[in-house]
Amino acid sequence: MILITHDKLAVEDIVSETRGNDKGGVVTFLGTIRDTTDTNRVLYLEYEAYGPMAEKLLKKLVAEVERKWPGIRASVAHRLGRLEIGEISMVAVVASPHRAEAFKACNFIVDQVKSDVPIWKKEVFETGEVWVGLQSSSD
Amino acid sequence: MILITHDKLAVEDIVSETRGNDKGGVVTFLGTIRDTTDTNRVLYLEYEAYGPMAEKLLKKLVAEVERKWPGIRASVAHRLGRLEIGEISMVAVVASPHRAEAFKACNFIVDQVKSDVPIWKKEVFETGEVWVGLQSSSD
Amino acid sequence: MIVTVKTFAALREIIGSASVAIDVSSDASVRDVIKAVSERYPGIGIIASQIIIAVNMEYVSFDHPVHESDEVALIPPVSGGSK
Amino acid sequence: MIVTVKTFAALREIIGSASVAIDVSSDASVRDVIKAVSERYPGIGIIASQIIIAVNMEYVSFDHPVHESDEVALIPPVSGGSK
Repeated sequence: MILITHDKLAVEDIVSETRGNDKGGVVTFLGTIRDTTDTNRVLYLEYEAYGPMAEKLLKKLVAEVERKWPGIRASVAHRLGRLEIGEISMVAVVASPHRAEAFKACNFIVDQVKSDVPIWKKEVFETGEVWVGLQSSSD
Repeated sequence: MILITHDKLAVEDIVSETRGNDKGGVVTFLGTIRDTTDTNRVLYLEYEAYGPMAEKLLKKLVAEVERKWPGIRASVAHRLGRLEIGEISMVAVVASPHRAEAFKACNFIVDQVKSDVPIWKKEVFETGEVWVGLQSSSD
Repeated sequence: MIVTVKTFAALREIIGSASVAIDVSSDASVRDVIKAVSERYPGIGIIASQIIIAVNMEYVSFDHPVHESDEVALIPPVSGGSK
Repeated sequence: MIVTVKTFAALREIIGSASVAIDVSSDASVRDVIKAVSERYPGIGIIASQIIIAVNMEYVSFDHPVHESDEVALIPPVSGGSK
């Protein structure tokens, strides 16, 4: 399953939907909001997406993973809007008959989401804010 | 934290205890009971441990992981007794400032638990039962 | 022709709108769209060089043609997921 | 001397008890304990060659000495965790 939502991510439900009695290993990744970036104290984060395209790419990614590692079932969910420190921004779940592949496939999903999917993150600090990934003239 | 128990494993609680606002990535592994081994239909499993030594080795393992990957926090829990199909036999959680290390450390824990810790699993089939890991004269 | 272009994140904030109508020639490519947006909104400055474009929800090269009915989106560097 | 030996899993089932008292010489090693258990419980058969021993909750080599007060455990191949 894939999900892009402004609501809190229901981790247990996503894991339950992905698991199965033929899969002995389940690897779950949670991305959570850290209280600092480098040494800057974070107040909160804002996530924004090009919704329909992000959904399309996540579906494609899950299909690719399930084809690359046969027997696997995968899910990805990403939250949008304002997220507070400690909240969960993304969930990736891979259920697999074999655990080594579950780790690889879940890591692959997380890498791809970060590099490919049109979702943006703004970090808001006490002293200002920054859209992550954008290079400024001072970089 | 480490835990060896006959009770159901409370995954959410173990994850919550391991997370922290300074850790941006949390990788969780669930080992679950499969309905088949090779092509044999499994009825249920029995787990048994040398409890005090298993606890000692799990504590040592968590300490080793936290030393090997600084900044990481890790937890391992293993259930004992009779487990039905689909139930969770083990939980390993790694929370880390950096996600690549979280996957590596969690995979490492799962490998070590399987190879080192005095816990045993008996698979019960319709046609008989077997202690996993033991080589029979027919192997 | 008039092409409606979606904007996101830093780009949306600077431009002040989630979509803008841009006038380009009927044989315009993706490169021409980025150029026209940069000229109209000089404030996007250095961001312009970091944009890629999706046409009908596919990433395309700068030479890709653009048509009036296309869904065109300006994609600044993405940063979803987790570090 | 009498050494009390813990047994687990397949070994416990065949021996029919979670611990057995074994009589070995006072300079016995881990190897001697396994030998004595194998002689008293021939039913453990091929499992004997797969056993390792923990003394006071540490895995030790077959040459490791055993004392009367030690906590000695016969460890058949472990299989916890997940495949």
